[in-house]
Amino acid sequence: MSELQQLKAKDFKSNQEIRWCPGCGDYSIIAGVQAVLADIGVARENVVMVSGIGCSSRFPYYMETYGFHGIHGRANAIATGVKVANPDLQVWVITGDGDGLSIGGNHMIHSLRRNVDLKIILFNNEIYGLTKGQYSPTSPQGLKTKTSPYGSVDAPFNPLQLALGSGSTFVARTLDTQPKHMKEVLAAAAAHKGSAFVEVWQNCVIFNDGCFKDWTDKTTRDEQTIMLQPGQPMVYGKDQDKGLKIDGFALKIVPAAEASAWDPTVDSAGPAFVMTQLDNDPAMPRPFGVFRSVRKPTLDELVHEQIGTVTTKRGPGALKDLLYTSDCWTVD
Amino acid sequence: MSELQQLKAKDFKSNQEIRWCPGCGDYSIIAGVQAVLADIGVARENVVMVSGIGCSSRFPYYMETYGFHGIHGRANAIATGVKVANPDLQVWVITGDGDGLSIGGNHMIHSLRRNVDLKIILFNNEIYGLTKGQYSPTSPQGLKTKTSPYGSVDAPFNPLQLALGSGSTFVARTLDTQPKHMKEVLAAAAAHKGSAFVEVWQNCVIFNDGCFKDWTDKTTRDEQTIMLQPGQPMVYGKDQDKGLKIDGFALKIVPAAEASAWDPTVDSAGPAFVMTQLDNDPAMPRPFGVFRSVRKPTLDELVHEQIGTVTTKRGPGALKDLLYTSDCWTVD
Amino acid sequence: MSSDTSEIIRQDDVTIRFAGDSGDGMQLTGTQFTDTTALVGNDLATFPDFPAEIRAPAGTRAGVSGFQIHFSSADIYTPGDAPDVLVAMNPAALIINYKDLKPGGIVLVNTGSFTEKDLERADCKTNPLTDGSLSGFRVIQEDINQRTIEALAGSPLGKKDVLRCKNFFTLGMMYWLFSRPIEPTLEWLEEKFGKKPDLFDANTRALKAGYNHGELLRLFQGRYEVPKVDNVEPGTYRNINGNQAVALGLVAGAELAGLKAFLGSYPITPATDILQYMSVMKNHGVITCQMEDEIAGICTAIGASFAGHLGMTNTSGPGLALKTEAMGLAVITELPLVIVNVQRGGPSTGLPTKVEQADLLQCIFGRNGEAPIPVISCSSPADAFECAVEACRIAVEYMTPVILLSDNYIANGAEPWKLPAIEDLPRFEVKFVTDPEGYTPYTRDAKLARAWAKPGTPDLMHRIGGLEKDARTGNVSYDPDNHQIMCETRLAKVMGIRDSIPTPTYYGPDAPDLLVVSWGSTYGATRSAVEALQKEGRRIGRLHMRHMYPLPYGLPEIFASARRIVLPEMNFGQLARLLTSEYPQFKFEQHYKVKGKPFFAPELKAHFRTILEEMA
Amino acid sequence: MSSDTSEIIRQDDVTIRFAGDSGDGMQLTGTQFTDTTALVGNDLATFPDFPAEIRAPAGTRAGVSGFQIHFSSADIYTPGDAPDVLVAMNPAALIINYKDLKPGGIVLVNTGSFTEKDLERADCKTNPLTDGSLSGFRVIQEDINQRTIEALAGSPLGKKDVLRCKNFFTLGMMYWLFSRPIEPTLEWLEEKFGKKPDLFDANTRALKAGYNHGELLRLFQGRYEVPKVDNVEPGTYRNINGNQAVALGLVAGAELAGLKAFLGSYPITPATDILQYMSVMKNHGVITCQMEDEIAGICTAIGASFAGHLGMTNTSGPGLALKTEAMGLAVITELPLVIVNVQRGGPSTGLPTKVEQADLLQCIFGRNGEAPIPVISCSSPADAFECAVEACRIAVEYMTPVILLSDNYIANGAEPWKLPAIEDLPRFEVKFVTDPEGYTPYTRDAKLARAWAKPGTPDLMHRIGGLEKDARTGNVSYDPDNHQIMCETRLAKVMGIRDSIPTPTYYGPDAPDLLVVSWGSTYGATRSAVEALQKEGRRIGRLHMRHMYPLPYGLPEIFASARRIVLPEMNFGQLARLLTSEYPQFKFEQHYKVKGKPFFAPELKAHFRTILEEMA
Ligand SMILES: Cc1ncc(C[n+]2csc(CCOP(=O)(O)OP(=O)(O)O)c2C)c(N)n1
Ligand SMILES: Cc1ncc(C[n+]2csc(CCOP(=O)(O)OP(=O)(O)O)c2C)c(N)n1
Ligand code: SF4
Ligand code: SF4
Ligand SMILES: [Mg+2]
Ligand SMILES: [Mg+2]
Repeated sequence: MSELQQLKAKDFKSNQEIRWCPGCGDYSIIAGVQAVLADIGVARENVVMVSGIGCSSRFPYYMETYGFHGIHGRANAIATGVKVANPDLQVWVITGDGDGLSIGGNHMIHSLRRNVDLKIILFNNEIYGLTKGQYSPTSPQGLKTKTSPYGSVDAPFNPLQLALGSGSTFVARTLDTQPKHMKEVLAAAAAHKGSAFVEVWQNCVIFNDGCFKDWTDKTTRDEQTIMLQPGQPMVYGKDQDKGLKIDGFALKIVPAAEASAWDPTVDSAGPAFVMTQLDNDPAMPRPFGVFRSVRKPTLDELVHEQIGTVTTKRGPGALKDLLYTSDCWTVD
Repeated sequence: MSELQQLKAKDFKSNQEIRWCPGCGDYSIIAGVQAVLADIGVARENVVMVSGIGCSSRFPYYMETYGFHGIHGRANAIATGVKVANPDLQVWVITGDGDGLSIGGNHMIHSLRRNVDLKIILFNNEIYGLTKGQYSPTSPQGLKTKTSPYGSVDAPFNPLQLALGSGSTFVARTLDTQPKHMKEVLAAAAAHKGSAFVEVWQNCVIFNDGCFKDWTDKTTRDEQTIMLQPGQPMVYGKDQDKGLKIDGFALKIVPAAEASAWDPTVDSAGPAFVMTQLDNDPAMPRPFGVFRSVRKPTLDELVHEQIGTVTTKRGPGALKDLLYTSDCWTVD
Repeated sequence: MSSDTSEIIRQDDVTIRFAGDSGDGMQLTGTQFTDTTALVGNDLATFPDFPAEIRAPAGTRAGVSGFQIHFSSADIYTPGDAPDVLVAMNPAALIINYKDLKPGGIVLVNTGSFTEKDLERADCKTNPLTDGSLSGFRVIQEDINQRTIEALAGSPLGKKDVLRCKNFFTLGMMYWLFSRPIEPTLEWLEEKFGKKPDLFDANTRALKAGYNHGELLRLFQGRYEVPKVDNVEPGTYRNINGNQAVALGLVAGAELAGLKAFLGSYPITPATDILQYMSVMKNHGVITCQMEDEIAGICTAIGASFAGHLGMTNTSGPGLALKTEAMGLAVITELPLVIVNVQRGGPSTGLPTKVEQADLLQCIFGRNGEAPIPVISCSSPADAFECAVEACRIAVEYMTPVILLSDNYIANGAEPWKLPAIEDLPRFEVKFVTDPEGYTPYTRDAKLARAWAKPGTPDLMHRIGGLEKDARTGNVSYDPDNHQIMCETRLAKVMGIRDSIPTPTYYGPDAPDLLVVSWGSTYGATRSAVEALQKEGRRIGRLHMRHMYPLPYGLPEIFASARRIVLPEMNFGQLARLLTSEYPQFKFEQHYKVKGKPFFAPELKAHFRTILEEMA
Repeated sequence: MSSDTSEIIRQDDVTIRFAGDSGDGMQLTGTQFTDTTALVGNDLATFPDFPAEIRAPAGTRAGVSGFQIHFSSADIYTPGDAPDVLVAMNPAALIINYKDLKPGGIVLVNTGSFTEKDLERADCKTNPLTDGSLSGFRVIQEDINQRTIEALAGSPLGKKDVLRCKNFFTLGMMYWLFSRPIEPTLEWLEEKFGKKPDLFDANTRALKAGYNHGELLRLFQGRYEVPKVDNVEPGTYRNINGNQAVALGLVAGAELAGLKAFLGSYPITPATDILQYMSVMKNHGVITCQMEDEIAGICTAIGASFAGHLGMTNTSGPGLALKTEAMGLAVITELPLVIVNVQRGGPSTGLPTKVEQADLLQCIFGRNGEAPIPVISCSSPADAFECAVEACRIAVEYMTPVILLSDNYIANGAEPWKLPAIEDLPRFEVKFVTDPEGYTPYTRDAKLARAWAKPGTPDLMHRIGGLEKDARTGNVSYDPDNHQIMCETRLAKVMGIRDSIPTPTYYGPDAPDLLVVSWGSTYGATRSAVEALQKEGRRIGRLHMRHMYPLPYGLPEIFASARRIVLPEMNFGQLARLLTSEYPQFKFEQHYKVKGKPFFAPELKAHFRTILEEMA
């Protein structure tokens, strides 16, 4: 029934009061997800939100869907169980840079390589929010935090590179300050069949305020960022006058007209990985959008396909067959 | 004292009888490591071998060095502790595809991103040997093993891609069947300051015999593999007549004369990552050798540098200063 | 077969140990002997003794693989203590095993593998065949290698393959010696090698030759007959080991609950087989996920239970340790989950291929916060099936994780199992909530089990998780009183399981001098020892525990009847500690063995006898 | 300050609770009041009551932050029970806290934050100031917002920043009310805002204005004086909370062992501060590694110990669960390691910011195999220093991992700590092996501690790890007898620690009617309750446990002297169970509270009195 009526974003709000700090980037992300769910018209009862622990991981409580607030770092594993058990559910993983990349890094990379059909949103605020401000695996080297009073000595992950290195079939990045872009990216993730890894730059106003400001500030962002559009030339700048061109194993800045087109659907993850290298170069714009999107069989499909094949071949098993095998003997 | 005399490979053999199956690829790897250690002239007492659990992880017992046979998957973390505590030690991590990429995947990627100065040898036999033959995170999809009687449904990792995606500063690959190449690669790893990730293709004669035979068979290997040499053109083939050329974000086969040169020392990990994409293409040769080698500050350096800086600035701390601070008051 | 004129020696109870190099096929020989022995109607129990995990160099002591079978014309409960017969295929096998033999026992030695080099590989300074080591045993020396080569003269197989058949030659000899038919093995060979006639032919010839060799050459002083058990309960039987039984029980349990089984796992000795067995059962709708580690194993299982399957996970000690945090999550989310722990020697990696039962207190108390989980322990391979079903029952009836304890000895030991009639199995069908009326996630039934609504059900959307929840609304709650109520309720629910479990049966005289309490795989040796003493007229009784937590009702009454109580355990007295903490009015004496080996009936008997004599 | 004519009310014991929105600066207000109170020579104890981890919307009940201080002219042991004074900066703070007040207590309300909107944010249907909620209390209403604005008239600060100073205005009022000097805070302001004159000026003016306001406006019926404690032990003191004390104790412990401290950690509430404090101590050579998870935290610490440092790791319940497997590794490799567990409410994520002491049995028994680890528990912030040093001592003297238990209440509570003289601290310098003569990794000393040789030492190359090792050679060993010997030795070593620890002191009359046994943070409330009853002449005594495992000698003698024994615990009786299992001859009565809140002295007193009266 509920599938028939057209749901609105607000129908995906639970009755729980949201407990994020005023101004937290998380608000914009939840709004984006609610809007996208309404847009794609999925029934609320078929959506499961699975999270770990962190500010971001409180997300499921605020959603009028099924929800599982797990333990720290284990959201991907729990979600894998949900999805493989019941592939009819649409399963989202909500995680943070600490939850999903620090303690949960292993489940993250394994669920990506297995291509479990999960929509994974990584709230990257480059800090541990919930525990009140320690550096995370995405914090830049040198960041002073409560546990790095003289500056962090850890080199950070680039989440996109890690996802690509894990074999992820869908890799994207967006920002909390750009709701429209975020919705586009989330919609693409929802439409992707397979693991969809979406990094969202999210501002923590309390413990790491402004860490992304070079790329979010209205005054600078157009020159500092580039929004990749599938099949479109890679152009950017306030006047869309600049572009990127493939140059050997690298990219260079060219006038817009000479820009190469961006294709996230090529089988090789090489181009996407080269694209993420821009992050290391202050002279280059930061790319956002869909870096990679290729269709491969998902774990949940393969598991059930195999069950189907074996069952067709051997016939559905009855408990009796399992116990009473050819090795039995009878005593009268 | 022992530093003065020139040690031989056999001086690195402990008195313990080796317990690997006859024909196991592990024998050739331990021989390679012992030879390299003798060559580089490191004192035995300054070498620490840390491993997890697996056939490969028994390695430390057979080495006349300090050794720590850890628990499953945790070798990188234990080794990080050893190295950060005492940077004067040369610390090797010995691990398997199960130990280092399955249960130990998280410590692996984190030690690589932190650039801890560890020499990591991943014995990749695409199987769990010690537990007698289950598929591993590097087993190809479809492989029938004890736990995948109808074929594995898991898509595997490419270990090199994972290492590059983690930000590893040194990434290389070699084979148990090519002792000379292996020694070159291990020597380069030993010389690298920072995390050195070396994947070694290792044949498990019992549970996954011949899984690499297309690339190890004397008859086919020259056409199926390419040995990357830093600064040299990428040529291969029995007659060294073929080569690889950079073509946009990809590589194509060309006559040897047109081959591009290979440079593992560029800052961008993009080229190395593109190079690993050859593994997905049956028409292309498999690359071996050093994919990436760049110098970045190591975690152990940074930790001790910071301790040094703060100590210089504040003066070496005495216990008394720590307790008797300015907040104290005295009652007489 | 050929008619036989050897003297027949009737014996009611025999233990044979087959021992050879890992490559000698001793496990197969043992299994064939077992299957045939089952068919002739003996009771039996077997236990393989694998070498340590890694294959050792051929011929070395570390490479010895053994298989012990105990069979009898009466009911038996262990794979036997000191063997009557040792088959030793090489010097290493001989050296490692001969000391276990019964005085006067038979040693059959394959002299074909006693060259200088063989002795050296086995690290023998002198030849045990000639240095007096074997005095006191009846040694039968035979060049089995040579006999096999002779028997297979003309076979198209190469020499190496011919020699591979020596285990069937040996099996033939043993069949003759113990008056077993060779036909079942012939059938098996046909099935196995039907499509490889050369191999079929060679092994068949080796088997028959061995049999005839026994008969013709009079190597043995006579031939044994172990009559079948005559009062066997009628029914259908099959040999089963503990891991198989657990796998079957879990799948049966899920089916009896009306659910699909989902196993989230990670390989670890000696628990891996359960995953292996279950991964074959795809046509039963069983989902197995081999995950990246034990944490992911249990977490996928929790996710699957949330989605409405019956989540399960299996492991051994170190893996259980890793699951600790997630077990707490299963407790607080009150989802059904079966956690199988096949114990091995610890601490840490310890002795991975050996037996121990030192994880009991970890299972009961090893979690942060007040996180009660029921614990069940199985006592033998056949019992493991029932225990697994029981674990599933408790999990779904009480919406709780359940730990099922097994150990390496049960896991790899085998015995005949009387199959239950499918229709006799208990049913405990789950009814998912579908009606939104009055639903909250913590609506409870009479057993205090919370309501289970699964994703996909309209209008029952809800959120659960690791933070404490309000008892009424199910929302996150930091309320102090609510927390205490929830903790008390979770405990009361688990304690309530006592209403659904029986008091264990006491076997023995009223008011015994000595009561022996056993649990897990100490069952067999304890029962044998106690029954033997009972036959001697001793006032000794026994009690075997299946439900370890919560403890069943009725125990104090039983304990009170005994003058002394002793607990044999393969740990430093963990059950003794638990019972003391619950029933401090009784004195529980611990008797431990932490050697990676099971208790043997004679050593227990001796110990109990000493106690009884002290009391006399 | 201005001369003062108010009536002076002498009171020996006062508890104040400051409560406001998270943004109102109540923690700072409380800390300033505390520091000044320490300087005037009262004994004191404090406890902050943070809101749940995430910042809640301003003005809501979930956003209320509290700070309680208890100060006295006599020795005190808890941050107080029912407050005498409540400072409530907004409706939410009032609503949440007023019920805890003592009957007749003072409520100081900032009416400036009681607009309609404020009431709505706090979810108040009616105004608690007018709806009768506060009858029975002495309510003082003051528009502190307005008073602050007035006081700061002319300040260059914006209105928002001006209003930020209202906590200093409030602090001034409280200083007046309790006759404290404002100078220490003025000094602090100077230090803190010396370089920001506007802020310094504003806060100084607010503070003084508040003080004068108290005096001039006679809002209060009189002014209190809490005389200083006159028999304070001479010495140097400082206020310290439990996490600080642990951090200091660990660093001191490493130094006393002659080693460098290495902390491998992962943030988790309420243990994170220890990592934070230690990460500042770089110039003491302390290495802190914030790792990717708890497992890596402990594993780096194990690696560091192998390399010759003193490895340490700190966490809370869920993190401890994750360290379980690696703790077993530390046991079998016999390396020194200190594991700090700051307990919080469980199970699972539970109540992360609340107190509980339900990890005791997990710490003692929660590992696979026989894996004994000594467990020490600290009783108060000041005690935590000594306990941390003691943990280091045991770790290096016995070559063993040690668990140090703290809890959220100790971690965040603060009290004055009499600093030890550095030269009085115990020294337990480690001597590394350097002589290869006769060395094996399992050479043991009289305490059964194994020889510690560190990498880098010539000719002592050796291998250790998780597999069982031969007691003599240190090589991997599957030998059954060796395993039992090693298990027994590891246990005997840990049990041997009893030779180095004292029997806890019994305080009370001989042969008491009631003996109260406390552990951990139940110390303060128990002591207060028992002493109060003793003053009433009751035959009640108490015993506080620091060493939880192994248990010290001498306990049965003490237990035997009492008619009844009761154990207040913030769990379902874990120590009671442990003691019962060790000393079944005594009856240990549990008295539990599992509400995420500490015991209060009055509730314990009431409970003990009931027992005593039952017995009369
Ligand atoms: C096992 C365990 N370890 C540690 C913690 C403490 N903890 C909770 S959230 C968190 C980090 C959260 O960071 P992130 O995932 O980036 O989320 P954010 O709060 O920034 O959204 C930590 C360390 C925990 N709850 N459980
Ligand atoms: C916590 C834990 N889980 C599982 C195991 C069992 N186990 C031991 S080694 C191993 C896999 C080894 O595979 P790999 O690392 O590839 O080593 P290989 O034997 O192939 O050299 C497993 C699953 C264990 N010892 N500990
Ligand atoms: S602490 Fe940071 S991430 Fe957490 S809710 Fe507040 S602003 Fe958001
Ligand atoms: S099982 Fe395989 S990997 Fe292990 S020792 Fe044997 S051949 Fe080597
Ligand atoms: Mg974060
Ligand atoms: Mg492997």
